Amino acid sequence: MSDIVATNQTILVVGGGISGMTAALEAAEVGKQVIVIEKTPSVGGRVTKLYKYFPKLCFPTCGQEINQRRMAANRNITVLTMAEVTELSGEAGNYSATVKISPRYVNDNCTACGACAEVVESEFDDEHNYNMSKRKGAYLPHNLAMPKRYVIDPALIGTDEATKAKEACPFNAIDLDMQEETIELKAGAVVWATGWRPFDANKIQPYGYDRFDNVITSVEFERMMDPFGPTGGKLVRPSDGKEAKNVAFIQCAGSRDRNYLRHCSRICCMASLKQSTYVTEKYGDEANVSIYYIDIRAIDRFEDFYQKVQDNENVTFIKSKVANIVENHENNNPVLKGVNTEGYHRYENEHDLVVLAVGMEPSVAKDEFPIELKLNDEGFIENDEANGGVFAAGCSADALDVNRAVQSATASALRAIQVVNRVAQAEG
Amino acid sequence: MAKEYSFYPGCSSQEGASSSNYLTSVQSMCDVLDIKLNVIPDWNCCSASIGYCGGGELPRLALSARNIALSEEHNAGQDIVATCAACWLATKETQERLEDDEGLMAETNEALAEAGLKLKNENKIRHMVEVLIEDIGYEEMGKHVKKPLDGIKIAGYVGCQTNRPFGIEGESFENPKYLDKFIETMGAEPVENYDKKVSCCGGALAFSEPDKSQALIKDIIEAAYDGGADMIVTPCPVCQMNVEVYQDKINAKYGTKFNIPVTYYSTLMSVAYGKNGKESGLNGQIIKATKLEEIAAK
Amino acid sequence: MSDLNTSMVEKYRNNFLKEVEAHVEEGEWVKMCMQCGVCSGSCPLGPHWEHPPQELFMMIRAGKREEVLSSESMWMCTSCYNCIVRCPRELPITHIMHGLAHYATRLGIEPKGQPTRQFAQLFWDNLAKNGRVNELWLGVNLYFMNGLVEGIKVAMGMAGIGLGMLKAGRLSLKELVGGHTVKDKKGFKAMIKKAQELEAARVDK
Amino acid sequence: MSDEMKIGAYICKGCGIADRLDVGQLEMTATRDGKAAICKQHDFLCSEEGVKLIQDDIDNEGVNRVVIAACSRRAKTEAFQFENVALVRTNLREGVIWVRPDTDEARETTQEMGDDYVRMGCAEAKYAHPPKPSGEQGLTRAILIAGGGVSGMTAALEASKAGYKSTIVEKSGSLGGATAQLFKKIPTKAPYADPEDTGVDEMIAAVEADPNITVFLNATLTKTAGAPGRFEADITTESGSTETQMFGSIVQASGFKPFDASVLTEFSYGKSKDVVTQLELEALAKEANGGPIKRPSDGKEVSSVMFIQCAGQRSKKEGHLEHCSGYCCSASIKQAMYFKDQNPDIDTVVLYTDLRTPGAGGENFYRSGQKKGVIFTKGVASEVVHSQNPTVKFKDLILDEDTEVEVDLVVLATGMVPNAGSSTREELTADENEAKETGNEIRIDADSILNLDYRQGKDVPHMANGFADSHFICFPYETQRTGIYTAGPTRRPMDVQQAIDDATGAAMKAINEAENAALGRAAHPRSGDLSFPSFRKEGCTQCKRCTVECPFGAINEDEEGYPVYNESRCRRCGTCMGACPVRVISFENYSIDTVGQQLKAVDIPDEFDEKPRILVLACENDAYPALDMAAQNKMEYSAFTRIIPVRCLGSVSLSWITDSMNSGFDGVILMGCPSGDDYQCHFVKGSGTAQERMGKVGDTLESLSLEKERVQTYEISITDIQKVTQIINDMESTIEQIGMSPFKF
Repeated sequence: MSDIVATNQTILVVGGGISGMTAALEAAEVGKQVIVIEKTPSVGGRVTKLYKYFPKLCFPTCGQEINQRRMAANRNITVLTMAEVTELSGEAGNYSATVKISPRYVNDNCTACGACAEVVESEFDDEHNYNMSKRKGAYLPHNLAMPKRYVIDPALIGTDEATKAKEACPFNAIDLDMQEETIELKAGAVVWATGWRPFDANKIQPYGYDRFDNVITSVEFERMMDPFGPTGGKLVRPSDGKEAKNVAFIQCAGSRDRNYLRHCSRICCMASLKQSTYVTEKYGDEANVSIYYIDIRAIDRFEDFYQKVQDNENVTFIKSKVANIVENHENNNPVLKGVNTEGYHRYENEHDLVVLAVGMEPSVAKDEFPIELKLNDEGFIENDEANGGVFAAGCSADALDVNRAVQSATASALRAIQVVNRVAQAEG
Repeated sequence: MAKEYSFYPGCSSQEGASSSNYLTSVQSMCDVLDIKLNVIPDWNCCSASIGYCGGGELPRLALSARNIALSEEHNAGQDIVATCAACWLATKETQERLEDDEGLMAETNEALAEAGLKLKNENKIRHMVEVLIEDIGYEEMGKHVKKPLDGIKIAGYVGCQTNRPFGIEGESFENPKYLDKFIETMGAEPVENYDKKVSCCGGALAFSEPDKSQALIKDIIEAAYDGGADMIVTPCPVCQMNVEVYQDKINAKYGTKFNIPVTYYSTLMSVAYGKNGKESGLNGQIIKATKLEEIAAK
Repeated sequence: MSDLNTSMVEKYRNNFLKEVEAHVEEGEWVKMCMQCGVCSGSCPLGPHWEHPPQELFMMIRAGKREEVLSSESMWMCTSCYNCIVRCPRELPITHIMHGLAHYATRLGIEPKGQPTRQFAQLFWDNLAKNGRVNELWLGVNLYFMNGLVEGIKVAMGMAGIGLGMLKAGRLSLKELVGGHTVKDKKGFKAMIKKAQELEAARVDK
Repeated sequence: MSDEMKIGAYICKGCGIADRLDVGQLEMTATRDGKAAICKQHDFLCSEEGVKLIQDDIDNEGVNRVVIAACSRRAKTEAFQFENVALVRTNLREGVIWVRPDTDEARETTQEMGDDYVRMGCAEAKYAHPPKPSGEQGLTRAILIAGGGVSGMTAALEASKAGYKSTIVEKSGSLGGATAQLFKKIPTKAPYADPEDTGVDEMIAAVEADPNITVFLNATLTKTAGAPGRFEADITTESGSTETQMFGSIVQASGFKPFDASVLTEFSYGKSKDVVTQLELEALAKEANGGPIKRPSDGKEVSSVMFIQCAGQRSKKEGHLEHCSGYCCSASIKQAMYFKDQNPDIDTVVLYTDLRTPGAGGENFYRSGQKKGVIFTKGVASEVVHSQNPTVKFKDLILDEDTEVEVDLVVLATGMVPNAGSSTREELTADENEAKETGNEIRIDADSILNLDYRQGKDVPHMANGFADSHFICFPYETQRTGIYTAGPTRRPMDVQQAIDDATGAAMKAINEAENAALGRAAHPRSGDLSFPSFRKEGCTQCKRCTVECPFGAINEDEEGYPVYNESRCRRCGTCMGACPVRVISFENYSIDTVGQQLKAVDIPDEFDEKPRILVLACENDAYPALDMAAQNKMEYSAFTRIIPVRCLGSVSLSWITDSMNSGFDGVILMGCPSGDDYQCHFVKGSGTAQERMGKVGDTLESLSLEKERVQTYEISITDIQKVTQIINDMESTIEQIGMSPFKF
């Protein structure tokens, strides 16, 4: 890794999700040197875990394929995976970053032939499926992973299996002695694109995510649709594998709530509308979807999509924040209690499965940034001069949908370019 | 050295009052745990959550303010501890409200001045359960167990006001676990996933709206039976009374055959700590806690 | 209509929300409700509320003064605090319900025969007398609040419970005479009186 | 390329290839059938050593056509990058050994697959040329900005900060656009509690002081010709004088038009002066300037006001807008604050059905409005009755009752109508293309913004609800006109702050395109591609199919009706190539021959060998990756399959289908992206166009007396990993049923 060249005309992109990738590509394609720091073993971030995008219902991997092709073809971009910025200091035009790189135990020789995985038996929770399924200890994070290189789970190190994996590799790609590395990088500007994480549904106690099998989160539900996901593309409920036809979506699960996230996470209404189509598509007339909401926030052309879902007789909208969920002990059905406030109707509705439309919180907690940044109360980075040459992209800047995140990232690329162009000019 | 607290017993724990047996067991428990309770001299009623018809905001705040002021005067520097949920809640709420509102604080002090008191509002207001968890700790609580409550299955009924809106630090409003941990620590078995753990028993409305409240109480008892409970344990005097005393009425009305003892956590602890039935307040049971009596008699 | 009520109607004419903000405990929170209904769904006596909290808030905003203040709904509050902890907007709903009930009482337009209203008043009167609650008298008064005949019936119905409590030492006939009291009754009463005066000066003007 | 063609074929033995295939045999195939001048094997071709082996041959042996017979073209792309050669990837790993069982009986057919792919690779190499820029591209870094509102000014200022010059062409007499009409704007910074100054004056001052920015006021674009890197714009001012300037790229920030509220007769708009739109209220607020706002009818200070949200929006009624303008909820909160901040006793009610204030700032602002005493009522207004004071009749949805309220002033939250110029809605069907030629097309008549001198219309094509948006979630700036990026409310309804962010991004895209066009590099999605289409004029029949079907309007026509390719307007999809009936259009490394010769290179066994051949033409963006991923998951498919990736299904020439039939293929499968309203084709309508064309294949098959089942077209998404293998295997069964093709020689 010592061969990475970084100067104060380099743009450091922290986070390799769709926002980071976009910012990196825009800058690199106009000739800027870009280094992308990605925490996980592959780029793509949250969108790789989405099955479809709203409102087009197209597939995120489709755009990822294009972006990854652009990245692979661009020599101005260096991607460091399993890497984190631990320290960042300096000012616009002159930053230095300390980057910690965790060992992947697999080097560039890897051809992704899969020979290592064939000999490894141990299984671990699969992060790509929000731990709903298992993956092997030698694994490719997902079908479209970039870099297309296997990873050896650190838990395997020191075991016989690790040795077996190493021996199985014909290309000497497995290096069990790989160590954590810390490197220093210079940069002129930083694009902060660490994105979001789903709000911890365990905290929403009235809904019993921690107590009831058939209460799941929207991000988990999304994984179920993937034919390569934890249920092989089946919409079934966790308690007994029964088809989930009567599905409730609870909006603002963790959002717009002083107990959890005060902000509106923007995407959840549309995500549930989208996911309602998963149910109606799978089960047709047998589908029975209820969406419990406070306000349906389907702005601009998303409204068209909302109208379309509203027109479906099998989807019901209930203006209500569900008060709490109890479980019917006999069939493990979640029972939702509350009041439809449009005209005051009390309900106790039983469903096969409940999907919590969990909110979006910044991946990096307020006090965990390696450099002082101007944040709003919600923990998103403000666009403020006080932040010098650090620019937020995507969901580091606000709760955004993919389209707006990419817009934001494109803007942040220009802001970073402005800084490094100034440096270039000053240095002649 | 004994841990000292300024103690606010509250009306229901007075001699001959509805939860006098609670106080008995608390005293036995504290005795074992080396907790010294210094009663606030001349404390008054907090008006619980039902004084609001006749009492306006300020008069009600003045009630608790007087208790806090007396504590500050006589038990200076000591945390105020209450065993009754309503007492704890009303006092703590008063403290918060007065902290947030300078106008109310000034008016309250004006009223207190009539009784020759002044409020500084600086002491912590705590529930006995908090003292046990935070100052004593489960480990220490467990060390003193002489007669583990083997073979008793208990539904930990937390109820409302010990749980909301303040609750116990680190516990959730919907599924607090501390009471179950108490039960376990004393060697008994808690009912897992007790559905009605934090449901309302009707509180004061058990008096004014008996039918509506008894319907709630019925569910609480039923869920305990469903969980296989031999008895119910609670940290709240109102919960204890409501759940225990109306069982006959409920049986008459719903055809149920409820006869489940309802005790306090302190009753369990006192018995487990080797105190006898009387010291543990077992004679205060209307529905006898026979399993505890057997152990206490051993 | 009580004088106080008349004067409040005059003063606020069409703006009940402002009246509530000015005179009801925690009333300034009413405007913050976003009509999610989690309070209404969380109430243990929910089905017995003609107008659940969130609807009362909307009614206040819509100026439905009489309907709100004379409603039995807020007297259904058991003070379980479920609504408060679940409210996404931090509204102290329990207190607002108490506040509305108290304000209605103050104006003299509360539902008079409402049992909880009766009991709550008895409770206050009981504690205000000696500084501590006399459970026996509270019970006796409660049973007889609807008159002697009705009272005897209720008391007979509750006799078993009373007896049980007596036997368990949790009800004392000593309370009939004397009973528990604060020592500084004079100071206590002066304090309450002062608090009432201060509040009246603020609320009733 | 005039240099002598020299093919070097390199066969990788790694990843099990050598275990499963007879590599010696492959080498022989490459040299004997493929005419590779050099053929080498390597154990680990993507290693430094393997790559060096190839590079050495390029440097020392004059190899200029490189065939890498190893893994998929989607694997190890970083390793196999060579300058100045035509590169072909022959897919032995994902394409052969990973989709076939490792059994003795499968060995023969698997080897045949490998041999065929080697032949195909060499054939492709033979006809491919290393792409290089045409030399027609220009380098103009200046950016043309249409519109001098906040979006346009932001684009100019942000570009300037990066060192780029720009020219703003503003139709009106002043900068500032709609924002200049606002009293305040929705807050943009924590705590998002109060309206903020618009900052528009400061922005105008900054623009005026910036030497990188030229401003034309009272000016329009009367003609925009050329292509990215060399746009030529005629800027005509009110006086009639025209100036022509060169630009590298364009930002269209033409904003919005206020919704015409006069259709809202039920709300007495036009009848009552005290029923105003949000924009009209801004004028009243500006006039009041922090003092009491007076109503228009009698100048009375407003003491009560009701905001009716979604007025004429979210509605399918005639003349209404179907979309939600997104910003109006926040705008009403802001405007209610104009009243509340001045006098808290003023009654302000916002009547809404869904309060839409997304994001961190939005919810804070909503709460702040409530805190200030703005009342929010969930309800639907049915009527505003006009008398001395307007009375709003509405249904309160919470209290479930019909009610009414008399107020001093009613504000209608009407939405944004995009100002996106004229549009010709392009239809996908060939029939409608014909209709177009007869002048029967569907037009939105409006003054053009850009007056593009393009074959396919004067402005950027409109998308949903008339906005000049991108259709792609992941690529929000990709309009259907290369090098022209829309920003602000012309693209999507948005507030001031969003427009600022949006315009910054659009400036980035404009800079990116100006720089890349100059280098001859393609824009999205084949970013960086240096190949471009050219045509053999001698063979061209001037049929105009290419100019009509180009999804990006890249191709113009000269006076004689010959196509004029504008290299940097081209996205390199090849739809023109697929459209051309006389096969005269080609790219250096992608042509009728590079594909046609591949399918001809496939060895077709005798009819009685019972080894059918299935040709799959797979879109490289979605279907091919799906096939790859199927292989990655070791999902098997028929050994008789020969797959050729295509840039887009739109580039598929019918001649490839007839050629494959003629050469004895038993079945052909075309895999393209889903088309229709929610199309997923990266080239907009390539797949749709191809499907139309394939509709006519039936006739061809009939004339050859072949069953129509032999050619099938599928819409494949990148996630259809299981489906692709199923389709292939189904074709094998179909062939089993209908029998082998008789065209085997």
